[in-house]
Amino acid sequence: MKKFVNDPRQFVPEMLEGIYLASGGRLKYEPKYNLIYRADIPQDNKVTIIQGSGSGHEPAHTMIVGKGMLDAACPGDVFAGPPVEFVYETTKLLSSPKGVLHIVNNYTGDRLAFEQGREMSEMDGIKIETLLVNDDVAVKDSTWTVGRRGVAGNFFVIKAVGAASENGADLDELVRIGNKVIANVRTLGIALSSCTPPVKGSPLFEIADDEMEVGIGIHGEPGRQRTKLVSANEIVDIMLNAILPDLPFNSGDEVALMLNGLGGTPIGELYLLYGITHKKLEEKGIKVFRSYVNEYCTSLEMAGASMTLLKVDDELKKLLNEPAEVSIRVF
Amino acid sequence: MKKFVNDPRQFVPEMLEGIYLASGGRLKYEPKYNLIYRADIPQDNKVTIIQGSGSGHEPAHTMIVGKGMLDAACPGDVFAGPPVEFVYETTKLLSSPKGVLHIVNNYTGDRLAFEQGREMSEMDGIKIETLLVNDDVAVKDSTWTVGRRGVAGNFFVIKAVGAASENGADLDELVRIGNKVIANVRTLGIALSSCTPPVKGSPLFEIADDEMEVGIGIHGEPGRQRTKLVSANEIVDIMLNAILPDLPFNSGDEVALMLNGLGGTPIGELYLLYGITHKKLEEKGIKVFRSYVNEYCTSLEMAGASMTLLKVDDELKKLLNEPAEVSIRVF
Amino acid sequence: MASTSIEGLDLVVKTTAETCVENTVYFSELDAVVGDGDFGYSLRSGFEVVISDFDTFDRSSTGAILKKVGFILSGKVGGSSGPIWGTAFLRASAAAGDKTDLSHEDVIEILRAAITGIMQRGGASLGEKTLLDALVPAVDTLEAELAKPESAEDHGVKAIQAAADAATKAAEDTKPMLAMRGRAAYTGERSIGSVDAGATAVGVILQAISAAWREKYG
Amino acid sequence: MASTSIEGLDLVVKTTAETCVENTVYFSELDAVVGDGDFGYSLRSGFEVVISDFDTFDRSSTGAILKKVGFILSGKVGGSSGPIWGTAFLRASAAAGDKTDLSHEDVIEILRAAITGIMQRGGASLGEKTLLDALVPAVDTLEAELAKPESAEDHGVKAIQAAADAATKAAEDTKPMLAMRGRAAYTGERSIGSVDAGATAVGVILQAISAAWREKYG
Ligand SMILES: Nc1ncnc2c1ncn2[C@@H]1O[C@H](COP(=O)(O)OP(=O)(O)O)[C@@H](O)[C@H]1O
Ligand SMILES: Nc1ncnc2c1ncn2[C@@H]1O[C@H](COP(=O)(O)OP(=O)(O)O)[C@@H](O)[C@H]1O
Ligand SMILES: [Mg+2]
Ligand SMILES: [Mg+2]
Ligand SMILES: [Mg+2]
Ligand SMILES: [Mg+2]
Repeated sequence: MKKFVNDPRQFVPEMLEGIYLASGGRLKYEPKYNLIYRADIPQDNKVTIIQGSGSGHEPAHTMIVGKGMLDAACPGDVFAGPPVEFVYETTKLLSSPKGVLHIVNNYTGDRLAFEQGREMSEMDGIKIETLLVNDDVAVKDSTWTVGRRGVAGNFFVIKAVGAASENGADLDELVRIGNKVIANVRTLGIALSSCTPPVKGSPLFEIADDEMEVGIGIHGEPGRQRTKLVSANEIVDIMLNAILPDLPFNSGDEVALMLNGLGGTPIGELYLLYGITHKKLEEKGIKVFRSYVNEYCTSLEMAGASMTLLKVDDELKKLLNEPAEVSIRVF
Repeated sequence: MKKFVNDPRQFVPEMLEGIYLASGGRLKYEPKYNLIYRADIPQDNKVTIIQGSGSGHEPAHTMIVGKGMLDAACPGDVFAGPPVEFVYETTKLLSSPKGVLHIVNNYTGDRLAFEQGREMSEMDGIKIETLLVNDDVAVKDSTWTVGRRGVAGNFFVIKAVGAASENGADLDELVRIGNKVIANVRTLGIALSSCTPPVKGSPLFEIADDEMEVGIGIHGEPGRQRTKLVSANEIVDIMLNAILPDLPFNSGDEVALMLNGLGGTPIGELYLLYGITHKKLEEKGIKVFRSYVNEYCTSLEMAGASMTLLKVDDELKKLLNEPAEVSIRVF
Repeated sequence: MASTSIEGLDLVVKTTAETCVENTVYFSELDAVVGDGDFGYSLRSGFEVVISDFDTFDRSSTGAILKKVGFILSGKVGGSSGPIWGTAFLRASAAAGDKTDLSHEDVIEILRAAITGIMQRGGASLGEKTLLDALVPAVDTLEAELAKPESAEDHGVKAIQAAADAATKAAEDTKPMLAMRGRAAYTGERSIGSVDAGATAVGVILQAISAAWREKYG
Repeated sequence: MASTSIEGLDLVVKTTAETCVENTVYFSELDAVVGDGDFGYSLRSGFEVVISDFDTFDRSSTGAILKKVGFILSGKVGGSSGPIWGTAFLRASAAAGDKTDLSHEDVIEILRAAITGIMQRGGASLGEKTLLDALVPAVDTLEAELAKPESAEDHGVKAIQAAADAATKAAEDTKPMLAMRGRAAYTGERSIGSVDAGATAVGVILQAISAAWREKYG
């Protein structure tokens, strides 16, 4: 295992402490619940926006806590939803009179923890609503008894409701906006390599030197199929062919386009994929309104990339253009 | 080779085209010279700041072109300084009456190209100054006949002179500020894995599963020594023991602290290293003024990290706090 | 097994906890085949606290012990397993109440309450490739075996072994099933051909309980 | 080799270019040992343009041909090699001027001009583990051999072979040297024990030129 790590079981707490220390006072940290939250939260006139999910997807979700984004994140261990206790205690500690919004990626573990945590919090009189993110088009509908997975599209849900909530939107309004994003966002991921959870110490799956996994899950769950590694042009075609008909995205649409790195792929390759995709979309009459090329939702050090398209209208365009501040420093 | 790539020899041009297309009009692109530059440059009342260097270090240098940072980057191929022609044509195209600043990382190839390019440009009457970045403490002084390498500390040089130049500083003032940063910045890198230049198609060097390379160069050049992979705590000690005595950094100093990923290491591990470092510096009475945890200067998909410390005074603190805008979108 | 005492429940809880901790890697590897490989690590986070805090538990009733375990698992275990296993123990606790001795019928009622809790919490039915596919046949077998007159004579040793064997076999039978729940469900057809991690764990745990039970009461 | 004609220079330039393109991977692998592995790829970027544009070159003088090569290498080759090789050809061009036939003395003067250019551009001296450590002994040998009367008879075939052999041997002799220039210099002591990439390339190129020369003039 080629990682910077001390005791692997302390990986998440030590990472969270680093996030806290690097924030220069902008964040607070409650180790008991893996809880990272804005130092200026809760605010009486703002809905509190909380996400849990597993760790190992950084910068999601602990590193996108900040003004205009999440107010708090209480992740579980690497690739495991948080225990119910984290959800309940976080909700209680940060609840606002305007209510609390739980943004949950659609995995059984996350859902169950947030359902139970919500029930317990509501018994304390806290007003709560839940958004279920499920943007992954990877697997065929017929077998999705549990619904689709939530992956990188989660970023756009957070960005939109985060911006709206800074502007004073109430809980119902945030649910409406969040669900509009969820209804219009689609993602497909492709892995070139596996990844190694620190506690496990060995790769989650094996993949040959000339293979790729199409439709990979962000926890290493297998996807649509294992195929030979093909050229970047062909990979973009595979992604677009999976994503475009799914909504569908049509000529005349405007989109936000995200090329997200899964952790081990350098940003140069993401820009290469971006350029190819941008041109192919233009050929199809789909206009890129705003572009996102970086790591947003990773799977530890997995080499690979996901493509996310969000169909935007005037309301979403305005929200995406709003400023936001998170503790990851670029400058 | 596990990469998103078409023809490997087109890797750099295709990446640059993606950067251009993703910029939403903020950047221009001249494929003949691998040239990415601000759409609003040259400006008569601003010194033009240019860097060349090799590709494969993204986001350095092409992705940090923007207001308050670089005005232009004309990189060579992966890990190769640009041909003289790129330097000369870029300088000519973007020269301003206030002059041109070349920021050169101290490698023979980069230096020779910029020296010759400067000579040629000066014959055209362009006013030029050069900064030589050399922050890497990896190798023992006695063997540095060519001086130290320029690595991630380059970011701070660009940030400081970029901010000053937006505020109207003239060429001499930028040289003074840049050299102050260079005099106060120190870096050490550690690699856990090798990396594969697209055209080469195979890893630059071999490294065993339980080994690390201390003092790695950002082009895979060997460093101080090859040792067994140790814990994150011990790695931070190795880095601090190399960096602190070199300037030296002393109790009472204030620093900007950067934990930079080399490409394949996920940001969660960087924050883990950051937290450990922050606490150890505090114990030594060294105060972190501002923290930077992300990828700033990579070596393709190499797993590893570098630590950079910049000793700051009031002038540098002010410049680091100035805003900047680059085309890599986070929000 | 004329009645299940606090002592017997202690044995069951401790054996369950120790078996889960010992099989951390094995359970995770099972989960890694088509799931995400966290199953064993998640269980360990809770059950190692059960072990370390065991001597401080309120032992005034069977319900009190089960409640404490349910709280720990809900609090410490992430992933699907926290809510599922936590709910199972909490429902079992409610069914056990303040009883200190349990009849055969009590034991079955408690186990059925746990199963109902799992089904309500996770929404799964039989045949969807979850731990229910091992747990339900095991409890069915236990009920049938305990109803036999001879089970009164051997403290339930044979009945528990039969239940464990039923779980082991049923876990094996999850192989051809299509996963419909949890992260494994996303693999669709590819989940066919490997056993469910949760069902296998139930078999392993019951075999360990059976061995410990025979050791003590056989 | 009584005089070196345009035709002879064409042969030298073409052979140099083709040898560099053919050895792209080999030269890069040599550079990867203690350098950064780009040497062969960098040279290829320039020399493949030399090959493709060769027929369009101004052939009115030896200086014109060398100038064109120098421009292409300066324009297209990145890394240290672009300025070094570009400067070498440009200085050679200046020394050759508008001559169309070159005496032995001219050839040596041109090569010495190239060497001086490399030294001025890159600041290296002999013994610092660079291509100079192969190029200088080769030119020394060539000068000595061409001075012998018999060299007039075989068109310099033997002299060129001797120069190539001197380069090959000298390249091998860079092994124990400590690299003081280029990226390899950063490896300090670890650069000892492997040959310099640039010096080895000079040997390989001169051997190829010698073979081509013998083929044509031998
Ligand atoms: N909805 C459910 N109901 C009952 N059991 C489930 C459900 N989902 C998953 N399981 C069981 O949990 C096991 C996986 O647990 P775990 O790895 O903790 O969950 P996750 O899928 O969140 O990673 C599966 O092997 C299965 O037996
Ligand atoms: N300053 C110098 N003067 C002469 N030759 C040099 C110098 N630096 C490097 N070289 C030669 O160039 C070769 C490496 O070229 P290249 O890989 O293009 O340079 P870089 O070190 O920039 O990657 C070395 O093997 C050496 O022979
Ligand atoms: Mg999980
Ligand atoms: Mg180089
Ligand atoms: Mg799992
Ligand atoms: Mg090199």
